[in-house]
Amino acid sequence: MKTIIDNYIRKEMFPNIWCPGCGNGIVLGAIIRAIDELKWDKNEIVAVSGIGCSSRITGYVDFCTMNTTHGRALPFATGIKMAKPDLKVIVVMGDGDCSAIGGNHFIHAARRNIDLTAIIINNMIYGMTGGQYSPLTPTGKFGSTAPYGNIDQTFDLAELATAAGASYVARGTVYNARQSSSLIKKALDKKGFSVVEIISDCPISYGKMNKMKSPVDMLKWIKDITVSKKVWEALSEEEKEGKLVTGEFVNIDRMDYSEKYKGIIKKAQEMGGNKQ
Amino acid sequence: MKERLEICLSGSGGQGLILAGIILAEAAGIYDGKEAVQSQSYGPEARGGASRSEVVISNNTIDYPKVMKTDILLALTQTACDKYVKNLNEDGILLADSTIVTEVPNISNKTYLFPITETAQKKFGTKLVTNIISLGIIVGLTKVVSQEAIQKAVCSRVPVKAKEVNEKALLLGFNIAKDLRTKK
Amino acid sequence: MNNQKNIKLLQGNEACVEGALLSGVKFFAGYPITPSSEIAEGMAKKLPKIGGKFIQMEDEIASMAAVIGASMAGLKSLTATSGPGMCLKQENLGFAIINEIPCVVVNAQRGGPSTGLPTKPSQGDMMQARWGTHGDHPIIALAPSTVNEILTLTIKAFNFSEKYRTPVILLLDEVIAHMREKVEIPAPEDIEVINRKKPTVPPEEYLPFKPDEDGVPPMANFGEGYRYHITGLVHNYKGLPTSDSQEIDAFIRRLHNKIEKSIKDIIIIERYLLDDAKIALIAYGSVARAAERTVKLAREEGLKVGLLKLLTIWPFCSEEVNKLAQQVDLIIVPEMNLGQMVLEVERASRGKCRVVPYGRVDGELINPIEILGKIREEIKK
Amino acid sequence: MKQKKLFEVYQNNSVKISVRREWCKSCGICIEFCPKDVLVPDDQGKPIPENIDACIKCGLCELRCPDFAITVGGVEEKDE
Repeated sequence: MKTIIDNYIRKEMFPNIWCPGCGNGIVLGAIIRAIDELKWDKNEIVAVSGIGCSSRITGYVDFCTMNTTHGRALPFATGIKMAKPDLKVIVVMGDGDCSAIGGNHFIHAARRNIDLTAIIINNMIYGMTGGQYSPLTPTGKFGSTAPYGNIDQTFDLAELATAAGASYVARGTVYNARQSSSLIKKALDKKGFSVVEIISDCPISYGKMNKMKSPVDMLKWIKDITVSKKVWEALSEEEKEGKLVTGEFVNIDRMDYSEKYKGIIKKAQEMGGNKQ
Repeated sequence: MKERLEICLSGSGGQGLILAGIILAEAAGIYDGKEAVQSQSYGPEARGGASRSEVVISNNTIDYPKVMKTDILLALTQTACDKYVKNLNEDGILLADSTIVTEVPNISNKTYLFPITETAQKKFGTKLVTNIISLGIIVGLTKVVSQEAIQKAVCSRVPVKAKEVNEKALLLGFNIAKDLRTKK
Repeated sequence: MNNQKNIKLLQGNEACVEGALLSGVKFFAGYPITPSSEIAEGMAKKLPKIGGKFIQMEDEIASMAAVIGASMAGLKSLTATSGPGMCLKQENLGFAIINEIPCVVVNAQRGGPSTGLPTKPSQGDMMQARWGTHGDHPIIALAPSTVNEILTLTIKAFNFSEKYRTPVILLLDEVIAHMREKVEIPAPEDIEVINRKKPTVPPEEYLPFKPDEDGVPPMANFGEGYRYHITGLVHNYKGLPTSDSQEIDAFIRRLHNKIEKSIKDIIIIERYLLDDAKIALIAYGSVARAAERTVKLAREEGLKVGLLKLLTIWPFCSEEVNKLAQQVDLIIVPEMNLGQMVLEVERASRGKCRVVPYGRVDGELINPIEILGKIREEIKK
Repeated sequence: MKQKKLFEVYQNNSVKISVRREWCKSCGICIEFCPKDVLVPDDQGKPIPENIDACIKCGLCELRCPDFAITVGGVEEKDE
């Protein structure tokens, strides 16, 4: 017996280290299925991650993989993509990784429109370090460093990416794994900076502190708090409170960074001078 | 000429002293075939702060790259003059811009005063060539580098558009030097 | 044209650019900072002319990351900064060390701590170069003292980095970074350029962190058919995280040993009038040039003073210093800090002679006269 | 060398469901969200397709399994 997944993973690394019911594995499956549909050559794929539970993803896939430092996956990936623009570079980040320590890199990667796909697994908490609140922890929810409830306002990652200039922006959930996989597929296929945020569950850190005892409870909660774009548009401002909209938000064609840099090379060489 | 000559071009940021230093070092090092080092000391501000460009010229390999005791000092501001004249060699040469430097301490027979900035403005309609006129005067007075070398260096370091005016400014400097020498 | 020498008046930072280009650099990522910005400017201008890539990143952390990424994808990569930026690069520098990713990092030293003295020189980062990133790790750091040496040591830095699969720090200071001197730019055919060892086995047999006899594993670039994992976690031969204490121990020791066993190749020093010396100066960078003049001045007074000039500062030339300590009565260590290299000299001397620091931290280059004064003062003691 | 069988295979005439018990962490997601209640937990909480005849091959169990421990269909392969 063999599944599609088996063609893309490093089997010796399984079972994975994630907690029972952790959404990271669901997202990993969604990514692999998207790649399989695109029929990409494994030798041309580079997966880059930062630090955190979700960043362990790179250890599990049989591509060229790089598990880098906390928050810095995007600049590492930028270097790889600049060096070899033909490589297909996927960046997987957690919510803290991407929006806190790596927040600056995130907006600048979007601004440059470098041809990377950023997949953010948003479980709204720092899972690996024990449930501290992140910039994406909903206001009022609890974390080990928010024992009286979180007073911070959260980022809307999709709007942030949109404002910063990403070419493709979408949001899915681990509950709607099939939709997430197709959003990821479109993002991977998109030239330019593409972003897919996947709302995910952390039953151990987030769930326990916020009265959701099991992975099943968490998935039900995710189902409850997310709505499609169509439904969202019909909601009043009050009804929108505490809800997250899913679907595709941006899908535009804009010249990516490597393509623009080709123009620089052409210009520099035409100007001649010190060729060395 | 001494084995090692130390030149200090001082004034404030924006007067083109660093470029003047580079041109002098290039004249000595590349076109006269000597050894030369140019360095600078400047503050954080791009314009207006105290600025000092140093050039060491020698027939041999240069070890210490900075000025130890100044042989030739150009002072384009009063502050620079006050500050750096203290480090001038006993037989060192001082060239000060008399438009700006009004108080010159210890005037000797090696002190030269000339309204360089004013002349630049009058003759060329711009203060920008003050540095090149100054170089012309220094070379004319001291022969620290050959006239051919400094001409080549000026041409190689200024923008093509500004070549002609800078060449003229340099020649003017040479002539000013001649006058200054005859006056002494 | 070949027999005609290509001599130019170059700024130190410009010479670094020329050296990097001669070494085959194809990628630069950086962030503006005084006094190193001219390196970024030179790279921005010249790299695209040869089909290379330049990128100005959002910060120093990102610059270091991008350089490592580009090197993994096969390009020789460079970044340049100064003290505050160097602080920010440290974490990713450690990542390059543990993953044995070649790259060159220039630190044009300025006064510190913090913003310190942006336009003035210092040698305050010598210990940071050695111990800046956390963990027990080796490092190679080179310190030129002339503009010409900046060019030649930049080439060396790339070569060491490729040969030993390690980041190499090129430690400049504001004086030499900004100073202009005559430089003879060698013809490409006249310089030795070393490139990283590639695997000779097929991808299915490749173990990315299994060393050859020299302690250095062959390196496959991303996108060449060798799929493997890179991680900042301590890893096994396959590149996968390990918690096996034997594997961990062997790995960390190998990182050190690959540098240690090649110390003869890596350490570059110059001895100046040391053969009959009774007093030795040990210096590097722009201070070494002051010290050289001091030696001449002292010799004129009949004092038997010599200079040991270090071009490689890490690994430290302990053996050479130990031998010197047995020969001379006194070693003076002039440096633009309040005692960093002198600690290494004391350690290496093992009490065989008197070791005296001479520090200056006012943002000005130490001058030969003051070192001579220090010698006179110490002789009287 | 005798290889350990990775999957436990359950099948009827129209569908085959395989469970990789060693990778399953008993999270219960596949069981809870199966639209046809095909799966029931065993004593360790791992899924057994007891009502396999009700399976409509929607594949949601497979898509939502974080551990790649359950598959509907799959490719036959000799060496494992």
